[in-house]
This record gives sequence, C-alpha cells and structure tokens, in this order.
Amino acid sequence: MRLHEYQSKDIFSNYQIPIPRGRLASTPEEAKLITEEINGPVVLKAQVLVGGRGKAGGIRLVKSPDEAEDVASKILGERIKDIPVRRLLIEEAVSIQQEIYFGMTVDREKGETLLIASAEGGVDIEEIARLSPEKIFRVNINPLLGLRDFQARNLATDIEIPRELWRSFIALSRSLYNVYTDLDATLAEINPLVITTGKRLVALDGKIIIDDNALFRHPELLDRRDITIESPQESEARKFCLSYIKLDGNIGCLVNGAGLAMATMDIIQHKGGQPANFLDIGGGASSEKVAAALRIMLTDKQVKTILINIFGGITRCDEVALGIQQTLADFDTNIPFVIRLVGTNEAEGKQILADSNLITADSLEEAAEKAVSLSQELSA
Amino acid sequence: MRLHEYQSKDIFSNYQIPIPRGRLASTPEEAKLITEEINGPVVLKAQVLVGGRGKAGGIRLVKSPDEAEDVASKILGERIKDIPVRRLLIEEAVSIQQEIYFGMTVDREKGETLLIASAEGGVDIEEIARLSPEKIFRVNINPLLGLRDFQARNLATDIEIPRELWRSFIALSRSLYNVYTDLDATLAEINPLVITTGKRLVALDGKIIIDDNALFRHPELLDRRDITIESPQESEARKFCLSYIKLDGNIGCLVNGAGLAMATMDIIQHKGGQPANFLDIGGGASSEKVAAALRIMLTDKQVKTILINIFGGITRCDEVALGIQQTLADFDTNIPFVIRLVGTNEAEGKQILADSNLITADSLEEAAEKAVSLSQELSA
Amino acid sequence: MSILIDSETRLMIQGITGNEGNFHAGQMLSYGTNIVAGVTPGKGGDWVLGGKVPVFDSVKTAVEMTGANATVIFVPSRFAADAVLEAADAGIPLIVCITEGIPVKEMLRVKAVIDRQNVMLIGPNSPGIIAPPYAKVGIIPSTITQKGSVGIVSRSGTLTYEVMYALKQAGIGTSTCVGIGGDPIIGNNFRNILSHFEGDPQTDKVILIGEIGGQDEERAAAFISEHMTKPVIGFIAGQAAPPNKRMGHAGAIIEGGVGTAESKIKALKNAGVQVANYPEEIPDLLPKI
Amino acid sequence: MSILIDSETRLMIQGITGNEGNFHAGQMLSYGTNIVAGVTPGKGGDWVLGGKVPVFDSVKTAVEMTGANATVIFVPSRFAADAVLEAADAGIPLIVCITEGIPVKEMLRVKAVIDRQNVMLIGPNSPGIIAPPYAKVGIIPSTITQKGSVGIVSRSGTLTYEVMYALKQAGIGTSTCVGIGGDPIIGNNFRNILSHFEGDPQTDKVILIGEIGGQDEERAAAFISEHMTKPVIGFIAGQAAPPNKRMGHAGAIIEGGVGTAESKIKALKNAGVQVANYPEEIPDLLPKI
Repeated sequence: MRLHEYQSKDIFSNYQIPIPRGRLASTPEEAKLITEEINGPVVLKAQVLVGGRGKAGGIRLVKSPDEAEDVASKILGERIKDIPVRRLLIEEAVSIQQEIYFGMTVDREKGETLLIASAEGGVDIEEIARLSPEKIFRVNINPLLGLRDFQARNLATDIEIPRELWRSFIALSRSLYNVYTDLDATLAEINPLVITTGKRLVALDGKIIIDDNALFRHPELLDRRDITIESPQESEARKFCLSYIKLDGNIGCLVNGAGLAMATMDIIQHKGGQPANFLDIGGGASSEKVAAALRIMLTDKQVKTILINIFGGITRCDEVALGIQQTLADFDTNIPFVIRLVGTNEAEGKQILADSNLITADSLEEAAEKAVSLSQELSA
Repeated sequence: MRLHEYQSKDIFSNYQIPIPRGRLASTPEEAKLITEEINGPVVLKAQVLVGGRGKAGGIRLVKSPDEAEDVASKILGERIKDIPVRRLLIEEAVSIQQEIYFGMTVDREKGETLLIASAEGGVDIEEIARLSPEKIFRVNINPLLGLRDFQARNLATDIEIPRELWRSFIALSRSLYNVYTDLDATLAEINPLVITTGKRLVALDGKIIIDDNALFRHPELLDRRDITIESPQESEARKFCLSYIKLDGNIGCLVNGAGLAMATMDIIQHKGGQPANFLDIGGGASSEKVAAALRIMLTDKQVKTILINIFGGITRCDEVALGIQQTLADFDTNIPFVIRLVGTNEAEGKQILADSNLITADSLEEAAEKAVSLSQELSA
Repeated sequence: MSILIDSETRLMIQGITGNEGNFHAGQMLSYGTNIVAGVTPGKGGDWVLGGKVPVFDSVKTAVEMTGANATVIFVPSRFAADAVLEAADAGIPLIVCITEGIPVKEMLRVKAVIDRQNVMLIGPNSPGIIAPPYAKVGIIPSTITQKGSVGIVSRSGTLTYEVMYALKQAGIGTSTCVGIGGDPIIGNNFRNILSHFEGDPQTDKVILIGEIGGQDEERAAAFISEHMTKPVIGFIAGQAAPPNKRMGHAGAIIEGGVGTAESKIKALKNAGVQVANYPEEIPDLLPKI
Repeated sequence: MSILIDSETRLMIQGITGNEGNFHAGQMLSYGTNIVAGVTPGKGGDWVLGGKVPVFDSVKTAVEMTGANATVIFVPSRFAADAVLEAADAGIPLIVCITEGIPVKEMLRVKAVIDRQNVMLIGPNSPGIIAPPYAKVGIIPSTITQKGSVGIVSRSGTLTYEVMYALKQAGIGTSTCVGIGGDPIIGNNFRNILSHFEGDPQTDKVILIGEIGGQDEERAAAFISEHMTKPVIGFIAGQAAPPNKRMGHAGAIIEGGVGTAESKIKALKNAGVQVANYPEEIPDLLPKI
C-alpha cells in the first residue's frame, strides 16, 4: 500500500524528520487560508499517487493567497494521468541549495535492507543512476542489527554532505530507518532531500510503501487508505481480495495464480490478442469470489471475450464452475466465455457447466487461440 | 543497580505481567488503610535489598487491618541483616497451587541471554539446582533476534505448565524479556511465579538488576535509587565514583584497579592480616578523589592501618601523593599509612611525600608485611 | 535419485491439525510420503490421519521422538516465521514453507538467522517439492506428475502445474519439481536448486520457470553458463504484464533495468538456454535440446 | 615472534583526537609502534602527533588510504560499540578496545555480529597488548616491559602491570602481554590467547592472571590440560574478596558453584598449573616450571 505524500510527511514529522511547514487543502478557499497562514510564497502539490506529477502540472509555485486560490481552483478536480485531484498539499516554498536523493528498500538478492543516496537528487535520479552509476552510493543494513551511526556517517561522507550537517543527516537516517522498520515499509524515500540556503536538511517530498502482508499490524494505516480514487472495478476487486489490474486490451482473463495469470496474458498476446486485465483469484477461491471476478470483467466496457483458465490444485474446479453458473444466471450477456478447466474436481466442474452455452478448450493454447479469434471477430 | 521488589513490580505491571493487588506503606496507619482497601488477608513484605528476607521475619501474613497495623508497627524501623526497614509492600494474599522459578540473565560464556525456569520455584531454588539439576531448564536467546514464542512454549512444555496457561506464559515471557532488554537489565527474575488455585499466573516476587553502565539511558531509574539505606561511607564513595565495599578487617586498602585491589587484599590475608575494605579508585584518579577515599577509611572506626598501593599507568603517582598530603593536613590522625608507589610520575610523587611521616615500601609484598605487622601491634 | 527428498525422507508437518495442513497431509500420505509426525502446539498426544500420525506440541519433541529430518509448514502467516525458526532451532535440515503472506520484515530476520545454520529453506509461498514416485512435500497435485528425468525449478504455483501437466500429456516425466516460492525473500534461489540438479544422476535436463521482478533469473543464467553441463529450458511469465509497480526510485535503481521479462529472456538466451513462448511449447522443445 | 602484533602491524587509532587517545597515541609512537592513521569523524584532513599521523573521518577511508590492519579504540563508551562495528565492517582483522563502561546489551549485539566475521576483538575494558620491543597497542606502560619469552594473558589492568614489573625486576622478559578485558562480555577469552601462545615460537612459558567471577579460568584450565604443552603459571585475584554480589538466583544457577577463587585455583591446579599466592611470587616460581 502506497501512502500519499502528505501521509508520508505526517509520519516523517512524528519521527522528527524536518519537513516544510504546510497543510492539506480540499478547496480553493482553504488553499488561500493556508497560504495566508504561511505568509510567504507557497508550493501547491496535487496529492495523486502517480509518478511524473510535477511534469504534468501538479506542482505549482505561487506568491500570494489570491494566486493560491486561483491556481487551486484550476488544479482541484482536474485529472493527472487519469487520477482526479481532490487534495492539495500547501507548503512554504523552501530556498534550495542542493537536492539529494535518499531512500531505502529491500535488497532481495542479499536479503537485507539497502540504503541508497546520491548527491544529485530530484526527478531525474533514475537517469543519473543509469548514466553515472558512480554517483549512487549504497549501504547494506543487517536486518538483525539495524542501521548503525557509522553507516549513515559513511554515506554522508560519500555524498559529500557538509560536516556541519553530519549530525542532522545521521539523526535523519536513523529516523527514516525507524519509519521503515516500525511501519513494515518496503520503501521509504526522500527525494529530494534538500539542503536549504539556510543550511538545514528538509524532506521536500516523501514516499512510503507499506508491505501489504504486514498491514494487519497497522490498522491506523488501513483507516487512511485512499479509496476515493478507485474505479468501481478496483473497489470490487479489493473487497473480494482479488488481485486485479486493468489493461487496455479486450480479452478478460480469469486465472488462479499470479504466474499462470501472467502466462495466460502472454499466450493471448503471443497469439495476436490483447488482454484486458490481469486477474488472479488466488488459491481455493469460493464461487462468490469467482462470480465477483466475472462481474468486474463484465462491467468493463472494453471486454469483448472472457478467457477462464483454471488449473485446480487448492482451487476446486466445481467451485469455479458454480461461480460461472451463477454469473450466467444473473447477467444477460452476449460476451462469449472460453473455458478451460483442469485439475482438482475437474469432472464435477465440467458436469455443472455441461448445459451452459460456453466454449470449452482442453489446453491453454487452444483456449487462447479461441479467445483471440473470437475477440477479433467481435471487434471487426 | 538493584531495584526493590515494589519497583520491579511497578515495572512488571506496566508490561502487563500480573502481580498481586497491593501498595506501599511507610507507617502502620497506611498499612491498616491498605489492608482495609484490599479487604481480605494480606502479606506484609519488608522492602530491603537483602536475600533471606522471609526467613529473617520480613514477610508476614495477616488477616485483618488491625493485625496489619500491629505487625507493621513492629517491622517498620527494625533492621533486617543490618538494613533498616522503612517501607512495607502490602499485597493481597494469593492462594497458591504451584510455585515456579523463572528468570533471565547474561550467559557470559555464550554471549547471549539465558532464560532459566523450573517447575519448583521458591526460596530453595538454588538448592534444587544443586541437588537436582535436571529440574532446571535453560533456553539461550540470540541477542539479535530476541526471544521467540516457540522458545517460551518449549520452556512451558519443559516445566509442564498446564496447556490452558501456555498463552499466558508466552505473553509473560515476552513481557519479562522486554523488561529485561528495554531496561538494560542484567537480571530479571520472578521467584516464585505462582499458579494460583484459580489457574492464573501471578508474579509473587520480582527482582531486577540494571546494568550500571547503561544507567545513563534510564534517568527515571536513577531518580528512584534508594539512598536512604546507605552508610555515610557508601554515600561518599558513590559521590566520588569510588568502588568501595566495607569488610570486617582492620587494614584499609586504597588501590587503583579492581584486580590489583583484590590482589592487595589477598596478600594482606596471606600475610596474616584482615582487609577492612575493597576500594578501587579507578584509572586516572584526581587528588580530590584520593582524599575522599582516605576520608572514607579514616571515618571507619575499625581501621587501624591504611595500605596505599598504586601502580601508576593512567593514574599519576604525583596526583595520588597530593591527595595524601592534603588528607594528612586535614586530619590529625594516628593511623599509620603504608605507601607503595610505582609507575607514572613515581619520582614526583615520592618527592611530594618526602617530608610526610609515612611508612614506604618498594614492593607489594613488603607493603603488605608492614601493614599487617602494624595492624597487629595496634590491635594488641 | 531425486533431489532434496526421497523415500528415506522422514517428514514432519507443522500445522497438521489446521484445515489446509490436514487435507494436504492426507494427500501426501496417500502418495506414499513417509510422514512421521505432526506438530500443533496444544494438540500434543493426539493422532491424526486415521490414527497413523502422532501430533506433538513442539518440533523439538517431534524430532526427538520420531527422527523427522524434513518439515513442511502450513501454519498461518502470523506464526509461520516462528515455525521456520523453531524447525531450524530443532536442527531439521530441510524446511519447506507453503504459507504465503509472511511480512518481508519477518522473513529478512528469519533468513539472516537460518542462513548461518546448516538448514535448507524452500519458500515461503512455495507449492513445495515432488519427487515422483518417492515423496511429495507440499501441495503439488500428484495426478499431473510421473517419474522421469526432467528436473523442474519454479517461482510459481499453478503455472508449474500447467507445465508438468503438459509434460505428462507428452509422456515426459519429472525427477524432482521444486517450487522455490514467489515471495521477494525466499530461502533458496534458482542457483542452489540448479546446482542440485546438476549433481543429480537421475536428472538429464532442467526446466526453469521464472517470472518478472527481481534478478534471480538473470543470476541463474550466469550460473547456467558457468556451471551447468545439463541442458536447460526456460520460461518467463509476464511478457504481456504491465510494467511492474516499481518500488519508487530506489527499486528502479536497484534493478537497474534488470527484472523485466525481456532482460530475463535475453540473459537466459545468452547463457544458451532455449526459452519457450508459452508453457505448452516446452514439451515440444525438450527433445530438441 | 610475538603474537597478534609485531613490527609489521599497521595501527590505526580510533578516537585519536580525544585526550586519552592522543596521549596514548604519543606513547605508542615513542615506543616505535607503526601508527599509520587516526580516525575522528569530523576531523578528517588534520594531522596529529607533530604532523606524523593523518586523521580520517571514517575507518573505511583510513583503511583505504593507509592499509591499516589493526585498530585501537579510545572513543567514549556511548560510541565505542559503533566504533568496533565500524572497524569490523571495514575489514580490520585485529580490534583492541580500551574503552570501559560499554553497556552489556550493546556488547552482546556487537559480539553476535563480529563472531561471524573474520575479526579478532580484544576487550573492551582492556589495557591492550604489548609485544616488546616491536609494538604496543593500548595503555600498558612500556617502562615495565622487556623482551623475553614469557607470554602473559590477563583480565586485569594494573594487576598485570604489577606482575610485569616483578618479572622485570627479576630480569625476566615478555614475548607478548595480552589484556583480554575485564568486562562480562569480551571479544576473546583466555583459551584463544593461550592457543596463540602455544603456537608462538618465541613463547616458552605462559602466565595467566585471572580473577573471581565467570567461568573463563575454569575453561582455560580444561584447555590447558588438553591442548597446552608449554608450562603455565596462574594467579587468581579475589581470594580475600567478599562473596560476589550474585546476579540473583539465575546467576547462582548459571555459575553452579563455579566462579569463586577456590574453584578457579582448584581447576588450574588440576590442570597441572602452578598457582601463585601473590604477584611477586611469580618470578620465583617461573624458573621452577
């Protein structure tokens, strides 16, 4: 689960990581009021969970409360990369001397936490990492021991932070690492971490991603989940614990298991079709869950055909079949279903669907070919 | 630093370790009042930091508020093993089905924390450990990983705690381990941990020792230090950070370094004398510290002779000599000083003391022999 | 012989009295796996699976009483990390963790500890291991397997079944199939398992089933080109998947362009590995390598 | 040759700009020790000891720039654990920690980490090591030492000086003297150092100076009887000391009667070790073993 910038900064602030003064606004009036409070130039930042927000016009510097109101009234309600802007973070403008990159995430290969820092932070950090990898410094943290001061100090030396700021940088590193571990984060990132002209370290932006598997330990974060921006399909998928990602194609895919779901999308593409989504019903799904998955696809107007590929292991084919049967009874749809069932209780499942009007396939390849050709006919 | 039972139990209670209901009383009237509140049989427990308190009459079961007042008036102000009783812990009497021993401390050899438990707890636990070591169960804890639930559960199985109490025992183990690590303890012990007839686990007594080197991290504990029971000598020693233990002999010893201090006491004993104290002035002591150490010994009426053995390394002989000179000027004493100075600035030190009326020695052996023979003459 | 497990394996099942553990224990038993013990704290003394398998309160006791030398873990995710540590502490050399959903932070700590012990952890979030017809440890359906000389190592569950099913349809059997687990932090990676297959006389060829994310397939490719004499076929799921939701810039910097299906397929091909386009192509390619 | 240090040792001093560190660095330099670097975060670029020794901000840089292969730590107790870890992380094979007063909890964590690295830690709360006339690492006064063939290993500071002084008075020299440190948790125990002496051609006899508390002397006695061919003389301080303030019942149970001067002396005598009654008896006993 990814946190908004304002949520990340709230947490930073609780951990004594310095952030610019500011507050959240939902209306142009609030934006004006907050700018009056700050009493100086401010930055308006759209709170949307997408990358490249700045380049898309979601970050604006303004000089007066009236200008803030004016700009806010333009941004609020607009869409950035298809996400509606509902909230703005209004912050004092900070006078920047240097932009640093500082982040930490999981090093899967070593099984440790990795700290990454660069003296040249900002939006182009990935470009810098690609073109000048020698400007990127890394420190691995033993997960049992945690971050030690000397490691933060070494990093400060590496990225040539002025000596008078070492103490602040070490304290900030410790804090960010505590945020990272206390919150079960898989990413905690400050980019840019700026050195102000007044020689202070300030976190100008913040990004935190929480491990979904650990969310049960953080009910306070679950309450903050931003559900206002979800599509009806996404909201339905979340309710039924379905792993669902919408794509641009026209063949809906319902599969058990993430690997198999990806392989199913791959073969659709390989056979010349376009998947409309990634959808993994997980292991041992109930008929209700299957029906919910089908509902999601049937309400996606781009979907022309549905491919159901189930390899029963923990998942029982008869339970899946019941979900399909229920859906067919509830919906009066013309969309063709191509079905391939193998594995646990395969015979029972096929029996349940014997009288339904479905296209069946014995192999994944056959199923994919049929679905692709149907989708092409129907789009033609 | 060792905490009182009531202090340990306060901490236990903060960590959700169940303790009997109760409060501290400093007067018989308070004892009566608390007993009225508890409204049932209570136990009065003298809060003195010595072992064998129960056998010395410091723990008494009473049935009524009047009896509590009566007994309290007898115990308060008495001395247990020479320590005056100033406070009583008044607790509800708990009906005991089984007494368990449960403690944790440092395993120096393995460099880990060791949990120790026995189904037979209580005052005779050391005897049990000696006679029936198979009744004592141990679990080593990786200091980087901490106590894991399975380890506590294994211990519960080992000491045959009834299954319905496993969950409570695991929670209590986790809590005690957290007390141990959060407070930088070197010992955390519940003895007895009782199973009540009502099938609950209750910590009937508690002992916590804090690592003196970590006390700087726990100012709240320093505030609670019990200084009311210190002798004037002990209080003076603490003020000057001198490591001082009073003994029964008549030769005062002032030495730099704990090992050398012990070796000095040993040779006194080997030569037929009796040391009056252990006193280590530490490394690099100032003349003020040396003077304070001498004051402590001069105010001990048992001391007949003082042996000063200094091997200068970080400690400078001239600084020690200045402390001695000052003391001799301040005190008009007949007690003979036997002095042996070697090492850093030895010549300067000897120069300072050249005119003083002191007995000098070149070797430790010679110094010990002179001190012993003087002490025997003076005691004769 | 197979790798990791065989008919000599004395298997213990942690979480044997839970729904999933109990069901799959029955499946493993029917398959002929030598199940010697189950563990569920608080249920010690019971007998399950028709009175055939004794249940113990702790792994320690189970090992002492039955000489179990492998364990498979079905306990819920909140307790699974502890279950792995308990097994490692009791000295069990092979631990297979089926449980999914263990927090990354827990697994980092577990891995740091067990990597220093003489323990092989498979998973978590693994379908387990099957060595037809000797033993099955985990949840891989036995109906889709038959004895043979092809080794399979995979990060996926059902996708692996799909491949095994296609092999069986084509009459091709498996020496051992190992699901290393789909989580970011797992006990053993492709390389370790490949090296076991390389040393296994029963295994002639190996199938590696990977997916997007991480760098393990790229490193496996390097291992193959340096250390493997046996031919390997690869399949990477996720060519049509949308670009991974990256872990911020940090994730992008770590991966440095690695981790995509393209990168993995290229690395494997450079290592001389034939890469299939879809699972059912594998049986066709296999005789040709 | 000496053990652990010699004239090839390239010594770094952590905390070189502090009072103690600076004073003793000067002493070590006068002794002829090859001091190549000092470390004080924030003072990198300075030169100290009359411009002879460069100061670096970090151990890592100091090692890169000077090839330091040993370090001695004088930093205050709150920062000393970190200093040890920093040195170990930079790959320095010999770390001598003079600092006293490091909390036990910190040292437990440090020890758990460095015991898995290829690092030798002496101390904390150690007077250091001296190998006359080659090198001195720590605070042992050089005036009381001379080159010879007797190895000394000790838990104490000034008591060790007392013994060395008595030896020198008697014309007996030292191969190496190692203070292992007086804290409950230390990097290396008696056994490790004894085994170094056993393998050192320069060392003919060994003196072990112990004190009450812990079980290290008892274990050293077992080691001596099993592995040492060279004669050993022992001394245990604390026969006249009051019974240790025990760590509750737990401490008593752990020690199980072990840890007293009687127990240690008995163990050493059983291992064939001559035990002196007081320090100045040692030079008399030495020629007789």
